[in-house]
Amino acid sequence: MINTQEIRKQFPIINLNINRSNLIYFDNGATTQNPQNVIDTEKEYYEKMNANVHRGAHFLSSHATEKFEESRKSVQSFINAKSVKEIVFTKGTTESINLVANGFRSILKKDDEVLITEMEHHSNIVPWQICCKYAGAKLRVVPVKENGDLDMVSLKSMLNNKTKLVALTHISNALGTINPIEDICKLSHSFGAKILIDGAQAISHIKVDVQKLNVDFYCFSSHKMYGSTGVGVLYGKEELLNDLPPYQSGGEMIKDVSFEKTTYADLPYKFEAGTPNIAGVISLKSSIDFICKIGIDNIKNHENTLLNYATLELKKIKDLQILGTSKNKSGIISFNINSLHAYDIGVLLDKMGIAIRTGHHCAQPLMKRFNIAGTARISFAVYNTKDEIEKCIAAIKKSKKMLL
Amino acid sequence: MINTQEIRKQFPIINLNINRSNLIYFDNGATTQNPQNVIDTEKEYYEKMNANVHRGAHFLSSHATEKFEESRKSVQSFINAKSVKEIVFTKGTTESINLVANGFRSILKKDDEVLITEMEHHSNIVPWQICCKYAGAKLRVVPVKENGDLDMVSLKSMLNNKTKLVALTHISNALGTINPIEDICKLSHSFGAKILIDGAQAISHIKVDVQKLNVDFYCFSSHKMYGSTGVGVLYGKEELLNDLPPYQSGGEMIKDVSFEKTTYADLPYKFEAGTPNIAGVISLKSSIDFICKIGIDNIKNHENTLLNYATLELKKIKDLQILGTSKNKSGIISFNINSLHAYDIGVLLDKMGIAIRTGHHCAQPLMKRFNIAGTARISFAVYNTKDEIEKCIAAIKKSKKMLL
Amino acid sequence: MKKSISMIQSDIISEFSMFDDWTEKYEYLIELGKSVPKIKDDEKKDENLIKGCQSRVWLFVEKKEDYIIYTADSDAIITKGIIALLIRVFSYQKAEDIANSNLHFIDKIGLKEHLSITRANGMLSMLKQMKMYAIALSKTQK
Amino acid sequence: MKKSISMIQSDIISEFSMFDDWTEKYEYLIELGKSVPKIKDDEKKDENLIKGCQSRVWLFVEKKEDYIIYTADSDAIITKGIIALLIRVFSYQKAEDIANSNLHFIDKIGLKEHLSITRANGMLSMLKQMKMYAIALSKTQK
Ligand SMILES: Cc1ncc(COP(=O)(O)O)c(C=O)c1O
Ligand SMILES: Cc1ncc(COP(=O)(O)O)c(C=O)c1O
Repeated sequence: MINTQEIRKQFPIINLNINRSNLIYFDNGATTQNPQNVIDTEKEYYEKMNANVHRGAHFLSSHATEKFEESRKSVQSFINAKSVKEIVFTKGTTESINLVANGFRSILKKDDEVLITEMEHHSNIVPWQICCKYAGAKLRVVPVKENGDLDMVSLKSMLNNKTKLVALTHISNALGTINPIEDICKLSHSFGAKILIDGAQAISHIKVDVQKLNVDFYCFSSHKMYGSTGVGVLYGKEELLNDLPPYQSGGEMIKDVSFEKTTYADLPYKFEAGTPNIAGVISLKSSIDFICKIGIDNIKNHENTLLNYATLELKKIKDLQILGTSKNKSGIISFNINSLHAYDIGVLLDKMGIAIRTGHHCAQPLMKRFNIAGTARISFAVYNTKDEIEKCIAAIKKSKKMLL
Repeated sequence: MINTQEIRKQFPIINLNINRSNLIYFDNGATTQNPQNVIDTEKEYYEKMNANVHRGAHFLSSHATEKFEESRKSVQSFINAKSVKEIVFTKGTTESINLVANGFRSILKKDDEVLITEMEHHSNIVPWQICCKYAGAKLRVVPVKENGDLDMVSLKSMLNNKTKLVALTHISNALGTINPIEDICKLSHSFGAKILIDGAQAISHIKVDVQKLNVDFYCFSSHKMYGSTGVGVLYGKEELLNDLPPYQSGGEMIKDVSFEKTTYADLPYKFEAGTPNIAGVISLKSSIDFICKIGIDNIKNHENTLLNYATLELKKIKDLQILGTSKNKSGIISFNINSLHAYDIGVLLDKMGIAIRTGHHCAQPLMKRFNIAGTARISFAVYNTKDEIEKCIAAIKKSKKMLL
Repeated sequence: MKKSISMIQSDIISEFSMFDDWTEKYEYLIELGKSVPKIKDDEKKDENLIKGCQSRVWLFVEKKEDYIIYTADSDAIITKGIIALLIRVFSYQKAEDIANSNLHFIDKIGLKEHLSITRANGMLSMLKQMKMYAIALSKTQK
Repeated sequence: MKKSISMIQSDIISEFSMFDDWTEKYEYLIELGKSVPKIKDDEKKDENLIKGCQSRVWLFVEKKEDYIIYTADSDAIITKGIIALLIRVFSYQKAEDIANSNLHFIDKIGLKEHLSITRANGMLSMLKQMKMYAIALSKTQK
């Protein structure tokens, strides 16, 4: 068990007064809050060691570089990658996916196929649309079942030896569904397809072991794991990253530049052009420390308890439908109340100091699949409590009454 | 005149003890230090308003979005752009240039020409090499004169109606040369060529008025203007940005996504895929406030005084050669002492608590042009003082004695 | 004669000043929203759609003699409530008056957040659109 | 007989403990650097080059009987000084001993920063290269 009260004390924003009550923050799927140790690391960076990395002979620069690379090591061990060379820092999940999709433009041939799913976030759709269009490849979409599970039968039937890449989310940000990644990896690999996982919603909620899952690429964002905005990670198997052409170019990612011929640096620097988000990367280690101190499995259990409790209570509300009822779910609940617009619910909850997300959750195709404009979404993090859920349920009931 | 002592008090790192003396930070060309108001803004963001932008109905998200867009307004007025639509947030100068170079892949035709110069940073070379290779266009390089000035005669003779783009730096990070951008814009435009300026070294040192200069694109980084790492700006004229294809794709930059057809959001969002560096962008306004409170012309004059004084003193050291002696220089001094390796000088200065940069400054072609491996570089910011220069000169003399 | 824009704004402000808490205010807004006549679905054309990330707004403008008449609808009821207020202020006013108006009541009655640049709803765009149309008309009239 | 790696390390540590300040230490390093025999320019081939962002290092390895002999050069004198120390410790040792050695003297004499991952010089790569070569050799010998 975890000590939620102790954990909550570490989050300054949780004790913030919004609209005259304490903030109840249930929009963790969008971004998580940062504990004091992460905030302090950023601050200390600027107060004590701010310097450009990888280039300088002076003390500050060496120190910043060391801290920067320590963070890479920390990410490596957090996701159990084989080598630090497999950890590329980007500005977010979206950029990580774009980096790979851009590289696949020159890897894919005409009539090759890329599989995505109906439950993807726009960030794992549009890059592949552009990539496939460019390469003359075909983008195919694995359907989602009524309960929010991926349709595994369809997936199997759609895989074939033209499939070069399968790109899907570990956990759906709109449904909460946890996809069976290990199985899908095996399946995909059996057809010779590579696999990229959008781990944005998984990384701070369940254990991610890239070697055990045997994924080829894994993408996530620091701001969804109690860390800073503007930092992401691309994990890729070393040999695959080696085969991928460079993405952005400029300082840092080169070995030698001349007007005749430019050669690129080794991994991971080949993909890290320009001055990175140094403060953000360094504080990512503090985020990982925070998570590991509590233990990812403890976080998972805690959020699971919240999920079960909230689901039970929500179901008691008449005319409330939950979208996504997979047996294998993470702490995300999407719902609608009959004809009420999610936005109206969101506005009223906000008035009561409860932050939830409403809308299409950057998953318009999924909304279309379920024939809805959007949903109201509650999503949990380690600092949330049963008490907050109770307040939220009461607030939903009050909103419903006001709106009907 | 400015009150340097007052200004210095605002920079926590300046009073840091490195190697037992106060830090003398002369590596401002690489990155500048942040004043307390910028550090506090970042901290406050995470403590009081952290939320994803542009999407939420709740208070935190609205508040963060407002602050985020205020920052865009602040950048707009700082560089005197016509509209906030012309201000795109990126992760740095390097990404800003890559964004445009990527777009030009589909704009350039075979045999079109792109002009860059011999004094460019790798970030303004490699993206154009890749872009030209891709489009079958020709990359031509304007030479630099012995004193570090751009060879304007050559530039004129190289411009022709095949020239589609001129990409050059406002201020050379290795030489300090300030290029006559307004003239070069006029020239380039008279041939129908567009012009992109790498403003990384200019933005916090001289007044930049994009309308007066009449540049088409202007790129810079927050971390070189007393701001956070991981934030950059791309300014582009509205009609040109409209014509440029989107760069990264995903959340935020779309209008509508379906598997059949995806349409993109309006400027500037079309170019801002994924969750941005929200804290960094918001604190950029504090950096601009800091600069504007002192006044950019006052900063320029102060740095100019330092430049003149340091140049005078350095010239007194026997066998010391200054690289870059243009009449129109910014506060950057590159030098070598006969056969001594710049790295050795850098290491010894560091031991005396003085941070300078040594090496090729990501400008290998320029180093080749002058037939050297690298230089030692001193670069100034508003918090530097004459007293620091005196200490530095003494330290250089001591290093020279030790090494010879 | 129809009241002036600033008079209507004052009316609204004093009406809202009577609410004791946010609940009453929003209940009133919701009621207002329900009272806005619905636009038929087949009239909700794309060219009239003002799109926000969250709620959608359809805006129609017509001119009768010297006056501009706005009609609008939204799929969210609170958005409709605010729309009702905007229409009450602007509809049946002269283009010039709308163009020159200074809209402060939204702020005064504590609904500013709904007009923020968050793109979460279409309200700000709607307001801009209403004004732009009036500005365009007031210019062509001269 | 040549001293063992750990004995040489102890020697160096005690030598350095006599310096009063950084100036003396670096003066000594610079002297050491100057004493390293230069490698002729035409022997500095690319395959022997270990490239850092700042100073370059050329490393040569040969085997004489059971012993490994390192030769190295750099364009920066302080780098050469540290190279001299590394060669003093490793050269004329057995591959196995090098492979199993625990290099702590650099840290103890306060030169750790020169071996950081900053890529600013080629030192760390050089050290890795020296060890890797020895590891490879010690394995093939068995
Ligand atoms: C002239 C110039 N251009 C581009 C850059 C690259 O900027 P960044 O690393 O912030 O992308 C730099 C900074 O090193 C620079 O000095
Ligand atoms: C499943 C999923 N994928 C991708 C993203 C995009 O992440 P980012 O905005 O950090 O690039 C998100 C976050 O909204 C997400 O939930």
